[in-house]
Amino acid sequence: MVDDERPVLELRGVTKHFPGVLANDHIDFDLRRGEVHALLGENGAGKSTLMNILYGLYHPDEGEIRIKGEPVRINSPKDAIARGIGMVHQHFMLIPVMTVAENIVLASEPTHAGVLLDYRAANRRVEHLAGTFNFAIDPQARVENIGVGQQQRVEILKALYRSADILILDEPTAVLTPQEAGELFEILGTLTREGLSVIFISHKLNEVLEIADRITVLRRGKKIGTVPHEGATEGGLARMMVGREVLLRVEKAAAAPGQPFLEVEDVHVLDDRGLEAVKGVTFDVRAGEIVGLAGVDGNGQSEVVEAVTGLRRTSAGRVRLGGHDVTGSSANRILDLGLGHIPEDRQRRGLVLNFSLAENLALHDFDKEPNSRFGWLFPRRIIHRARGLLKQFDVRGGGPQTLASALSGGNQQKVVLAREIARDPRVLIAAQPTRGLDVGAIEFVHQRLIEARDSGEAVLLVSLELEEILSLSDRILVIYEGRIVAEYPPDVTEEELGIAMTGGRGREAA
Amino acid sequence: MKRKTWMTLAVATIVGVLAVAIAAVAGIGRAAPTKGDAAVKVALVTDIGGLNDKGFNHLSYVGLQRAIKELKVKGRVYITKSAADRKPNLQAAAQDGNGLVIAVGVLFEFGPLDDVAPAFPNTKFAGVDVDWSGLTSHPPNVRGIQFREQEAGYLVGYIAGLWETRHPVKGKMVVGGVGANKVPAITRFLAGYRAGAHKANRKIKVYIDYANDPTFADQAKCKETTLNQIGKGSRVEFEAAGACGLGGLSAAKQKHLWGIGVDADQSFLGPHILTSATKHVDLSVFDAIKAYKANPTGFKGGFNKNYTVKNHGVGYGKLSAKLSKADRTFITAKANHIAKLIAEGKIKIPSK
Amino acid sequence: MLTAVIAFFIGGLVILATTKKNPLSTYRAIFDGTGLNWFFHVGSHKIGIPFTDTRVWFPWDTASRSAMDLQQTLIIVTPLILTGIAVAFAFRCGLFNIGGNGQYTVGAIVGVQFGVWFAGLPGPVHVIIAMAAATLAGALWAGIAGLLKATVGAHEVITTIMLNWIALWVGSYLVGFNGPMQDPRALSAPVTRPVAQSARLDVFWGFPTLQGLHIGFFIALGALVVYWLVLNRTTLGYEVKAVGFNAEAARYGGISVPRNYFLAMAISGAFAGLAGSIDILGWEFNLDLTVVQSVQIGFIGIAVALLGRNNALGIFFAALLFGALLTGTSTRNLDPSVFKPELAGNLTQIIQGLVVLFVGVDLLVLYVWRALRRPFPRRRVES
Amino acid sequence: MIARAERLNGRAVWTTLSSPRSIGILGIGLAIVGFWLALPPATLRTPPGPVALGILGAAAGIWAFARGERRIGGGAVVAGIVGVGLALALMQTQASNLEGTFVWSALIAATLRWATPLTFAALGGMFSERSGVVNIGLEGMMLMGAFFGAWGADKTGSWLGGVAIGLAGGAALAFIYAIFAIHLRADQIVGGTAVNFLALGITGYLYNDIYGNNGTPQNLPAVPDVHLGWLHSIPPHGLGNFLVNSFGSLNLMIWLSLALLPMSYFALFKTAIGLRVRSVGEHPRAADTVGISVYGTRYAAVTLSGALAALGGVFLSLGYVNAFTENMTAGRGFIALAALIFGGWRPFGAFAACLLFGFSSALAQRLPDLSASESAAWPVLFQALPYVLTLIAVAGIIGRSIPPAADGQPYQKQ
Repeated sequence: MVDDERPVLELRGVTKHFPGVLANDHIDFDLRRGEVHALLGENGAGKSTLMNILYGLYHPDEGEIRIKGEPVRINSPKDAIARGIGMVHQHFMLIPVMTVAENIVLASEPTHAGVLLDYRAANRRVEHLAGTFNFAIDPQARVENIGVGQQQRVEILKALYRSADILILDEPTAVLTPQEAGELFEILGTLTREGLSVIFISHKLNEVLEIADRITVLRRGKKIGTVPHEGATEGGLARMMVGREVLLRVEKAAAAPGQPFLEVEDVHVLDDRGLEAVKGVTFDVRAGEIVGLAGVDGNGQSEVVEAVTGLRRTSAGRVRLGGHDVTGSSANRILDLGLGHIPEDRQRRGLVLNFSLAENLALHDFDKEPNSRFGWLFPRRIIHRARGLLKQFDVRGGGPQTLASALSGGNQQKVVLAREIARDPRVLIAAQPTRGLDVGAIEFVHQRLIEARDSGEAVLLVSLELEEILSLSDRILVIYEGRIVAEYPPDVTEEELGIAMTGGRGREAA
Repeated sequence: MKRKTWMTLAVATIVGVLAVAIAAVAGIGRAAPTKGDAAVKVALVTDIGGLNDKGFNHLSYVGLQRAIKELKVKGRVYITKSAADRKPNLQAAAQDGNGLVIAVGVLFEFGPLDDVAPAFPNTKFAGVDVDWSGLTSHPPNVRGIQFREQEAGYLVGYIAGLWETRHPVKGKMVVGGVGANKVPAITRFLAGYRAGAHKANRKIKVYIDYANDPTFADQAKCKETTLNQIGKGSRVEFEAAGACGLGGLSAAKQKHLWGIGVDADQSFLGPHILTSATKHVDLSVFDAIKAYKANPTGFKGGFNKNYTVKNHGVGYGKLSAKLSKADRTFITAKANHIAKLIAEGKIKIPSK
Repeated sequence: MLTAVIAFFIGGLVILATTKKNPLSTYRAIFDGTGLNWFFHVGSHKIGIPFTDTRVWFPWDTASRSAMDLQQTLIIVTPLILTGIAVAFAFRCGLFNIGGNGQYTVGAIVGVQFGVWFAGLPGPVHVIIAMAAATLAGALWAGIAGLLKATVGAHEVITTIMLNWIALWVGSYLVGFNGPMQDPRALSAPVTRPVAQSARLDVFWGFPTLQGLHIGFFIALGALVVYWLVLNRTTLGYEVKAVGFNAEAARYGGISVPRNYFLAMAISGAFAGLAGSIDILGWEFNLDLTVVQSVQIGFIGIAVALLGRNNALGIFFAALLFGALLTGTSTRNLDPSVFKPELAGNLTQIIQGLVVLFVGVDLLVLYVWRALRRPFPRRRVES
Repeated sequence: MIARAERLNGRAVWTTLSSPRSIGILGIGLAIVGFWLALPPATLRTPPGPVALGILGAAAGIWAFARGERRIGGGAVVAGIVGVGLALALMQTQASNLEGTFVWSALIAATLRWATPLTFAALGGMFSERSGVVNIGLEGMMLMGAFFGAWGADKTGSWLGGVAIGLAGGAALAFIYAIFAIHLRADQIVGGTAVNFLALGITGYLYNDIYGNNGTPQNLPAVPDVHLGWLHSIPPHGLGNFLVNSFGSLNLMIWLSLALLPMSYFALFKTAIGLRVRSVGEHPRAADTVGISVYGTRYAAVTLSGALAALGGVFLSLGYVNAFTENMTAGRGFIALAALIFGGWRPFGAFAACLLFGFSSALAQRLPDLSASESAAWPVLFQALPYVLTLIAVAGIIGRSIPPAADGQPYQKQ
């Protein structure tokens, strides 16, 4: 909110169709110099599409883009960069095996004689640039060896190196702890004081209220409105975003924990690179409770889940499932002993996209009666069973013989849910069960998880969304750098959790 | 989606085949062999390797061409591309109304001729490199054609030995022979070669190696094997290796040493060809056609026709123009003498 | 698929045009040579000529030249179906089996050896023993590649190619001069002993000694049915497909991925090994060095599987197509005055290449075709 | 790198040298030396020396194995046992045969000759795969180079013309492949296989059409050999002799391949363009978002790979045997691909692998000499040696050799 001169960026009537979807419907948007303008909306509201149009990754079907008043065509990221637009993607566009400096200078490298790369100059320039904005960063470090927060700074430096004056941040806090997010906001403050303009994309109301000067809300591809920071409230924004009143807390009865169904004892696990990602984790999950495992992405929670489900070898420790020692058992045996697992990535792991829904629903049980006998499949029985499950879990968009790839994300997740819950497992592990879903689907999933708990299952919920952890869990564990560093009752504050998630148990919050 | 693709696939194949079929409808009644044509029809069935093998498939083709030109016969070639072609080719050749069918290659002996010849008692067959006595059905309408490659090998080995004896390097005398693969004709050439070289001089060291080239066309392998022998001091290189051997001969050229060609007179390759071990497959094919044309019904089978030094079926080719006059006279005289002895059966030559 | 057929016809036409030959008459000549025109000979001709001592199944002339051509085509189609299945089965598990040649060779070697041994056995028993041994040998040979993939993750494309060469040279040793399998009565040629009469497959169409069509053809058709059943009606097929589509999801579902890699490769090799033995027992009867060293069946099997889209019916038609191309372009069938047979052989290879090339993208071509008819051709967003 | 080297002083060096890893490697070395003693020029004919070294190597291996270096330790044990076994086997053969087979200078020259086509193709494959396109069609591109090289030399009457046209032939095929692999996003393995079929057909077709029954002409202009007679005068005499026999008359294209190695290394790892190529192969979307044309880069890399592979083919037809024959590459493209993987997608690593395969091929042509009898059938088995070695190498090294992250994945622009 600096001055009232002409906006640095204007979008007029931008429209974008995808097959079957109107992703952006005549969107108007403008950005002033030195402001943070938040773009708020649910998953699938069209935020990312709009920004990808701006960055030249998509081409609009209709509409106009003006930069500093001048209409422009942006055909590629190259054009966008030339116009001073920089983008920090939600999934970082960094090459893990290369150094920070290499990543930053890529495509506009300093060279000797136009050919040989001048590594020294590259390092120097990066250092200089980092110094200007007060970033502590080692230009010669490999990206795969630095933390997520640092990686994000590399991304910002990449944009700054290309002299961006408009910076787009796509869901930048998704991978950050509250503290790291705070540091990011400070950086954004510095940048806007330097005269940069920031578009901040998010679906989190609180942080939008904290950082943005103005907020534009999108819903189902349409612009709902732009409101200034002053006077905006969480409730009001949520209504704009979802289009109805939202339940901010899930209704549930008090837990009645029974005996421990899942016991994890001093488990150590190596990651893909052979480094120890889980360094001695001990916990249990009892019948009839939901235990939330909170933590910043990459602190070993995926490895814990994989170890428990038999998808990854443990290097030490024990895992017990319903009293059976399943350490080192195959995934198949663990499933047979009564484990349900909603995996964190449904497309990579949860579903065989080229299989029909019926086949997907039989993924664990195709080799058991009544689906098969002596290795002989009975497709009709599989389809018959699938028909019932699809109805029960309200899966829309296809019947038992539809390919899984034809469904929308939410319905795909329902299929996974149906399969895992219908097995009536003793232990249900739900990893990121609502990632990328819209509010309606989220509510559905949450409801089902609570039902599972109430029917006496032991539920382990792993999530990066603190809100989700807080609203569902009966107990909360915090994992940091491969260790469980804290355990909290469900009434803990986000603040406290955040501190624990950065390992700063005894420290004051920044 | 998937299922649909499969269906389209099936339908499309049928449509595709039918489309061609419709195009072919006009050709339904493919012309049967026209009767009443007085011309003598002969067929040549080659073995795997192609007509451009620069070896005996090619030579047999040359023989056929010559017969077509000089004897005014009608000739057709049936090329064998895979083992599955041998029998059908032979059969088709007979069925197409050819009076004489010449099969080229030892492998026709093991099955094809035994099965096909008795089914066409009125057709005459000849098998180059085929041993009639090896045919279990003893068909009277098949004639075997065999070559004593060892005699040709002996002659060129002898020539190589003579040259080495006259030009030893530091008292060492080394010659080499390279075969493409262990097949009978080649082993006979090389066995004769070794014996011939030793006849010239017992002290000569003879290296025999096989390049193990299944295709008879991978010149790199023969060249490598030849270079290996050259590295061991050999200065005359006999390549009993078809097209593969051309690589070996180019090695000899590159190292300024002697090469000896095979089958055809390969002196056209250049003056580095000391001589060639000739095997006149072309002549044998021509002879057979000539005999058949002279008397189609009287063309006899039931025996092997042997091609030897005596009847000029095998021998040695032109000597290199690069040889000194003294060498040439000396070698010619000696070699002709030995050839005469061989023809008279006075020299026993090993075939393995 | 349609696009593939069109593509290779176009490709062929272009090439033919470059040599100024009339492509249509060339294709027609090739088609005539395949023997498929035999089906148009309805109701004509006489019956019972020298080459048929068996029953006449059709009202058509079973002794004509085209009948023989058709027999030859189907004789080639038989192993092509099997190697096509071999490639396709591995494909279904996400593996690319380029080792059909080696597996075929190993099957042929074992088949001929078992056909030579046990000469006294009753026919069917002997045949089954020889085929089973060859099938097992093919499975083991491919299993090496499967095992390496499953344990250390060695890429099957490279290992199967290496195994092809190793099979070639081991085979050359076995049947070559003075090799352990060379026929002691035929020292002049690198060829094995012929298999016993009891091990030979019956010829049901054509004259038995003149390479008539043997019952191995029905074995191949049966293999197609088995292939379909295994893939669609057994838990093994379910597992294999799951691994092939999404190995990570299969693992998550409790399916052992390495085990399926091994099994899929072994089963794939079994089909190719069976192909080798069927050729030996059906018409070759002995194995010679030139065969060992010039096998192409496994490679063509790749084109068959790809063109057939790994589907049983598709494989059948694709095998028919390539088998027909092979016989159609042989010198005995393709009149040299119409088109040079050598060139036609190479043309077949080009067509194979084009088919494989286009098959890989034909879904995309279909997509483009559809997209052209739609106003907004854009991919779905991944939110 | 430099900084790390500086840190490695005194004690650090010693710790490195006495680590189980180094001892294990030492064990392998000892075993190899033990085996080598049985070969010329040492040609030990009695067991003690090689056996002692072999046992020492195996012992070092056990020591390393017990301290956790399982792979290397195990390797040393195996090397020790195999080395002793082979050495003893060699002692059973005739010394003269042995000396005839292991002429080191000739073996080196032969190794280079076998390795050169592989090196060209492997370098080509490296550029393609570093940009994220798996190139299984190297074989076909080599074949195109071989044919068009020969044809071009025939038409233009100069070997330079042949090289240029051969290069263009391979590049053209690669470009077609690139269209399918990049724009049409076909499966790259399938596409590559198609390219191999296609090349076989095209070259065979043209060869038969143009050269018919006679084959390529005898007087094809050849790429010349480079004669380095002066090597002979390097003292001492034995060394000079050895050098001149090894390197004295190698083909110009062999030297070219050796020159291309460091050039490729610099191009890929020290230049801006190399950085961009690698970034496209690692994370195409990241490269795209900074304005690098992913498709353009991949097209260029794949086309370059075709040109380089074609050089390998040109070497075969013009540099080596001076003729073209159908399918003359005979599987070399696949070996090159294996070498590339074995060499960890790096130029010198791939070259080392090519040398290994070249050496085993050269050896395979010579080993039959060891057999006393010419009629024995088993020497043909040596032909399988390069392939067996490749199989073992690929099986042993894989999983430790990490491909570019996006290798084989078509990139879809948004």
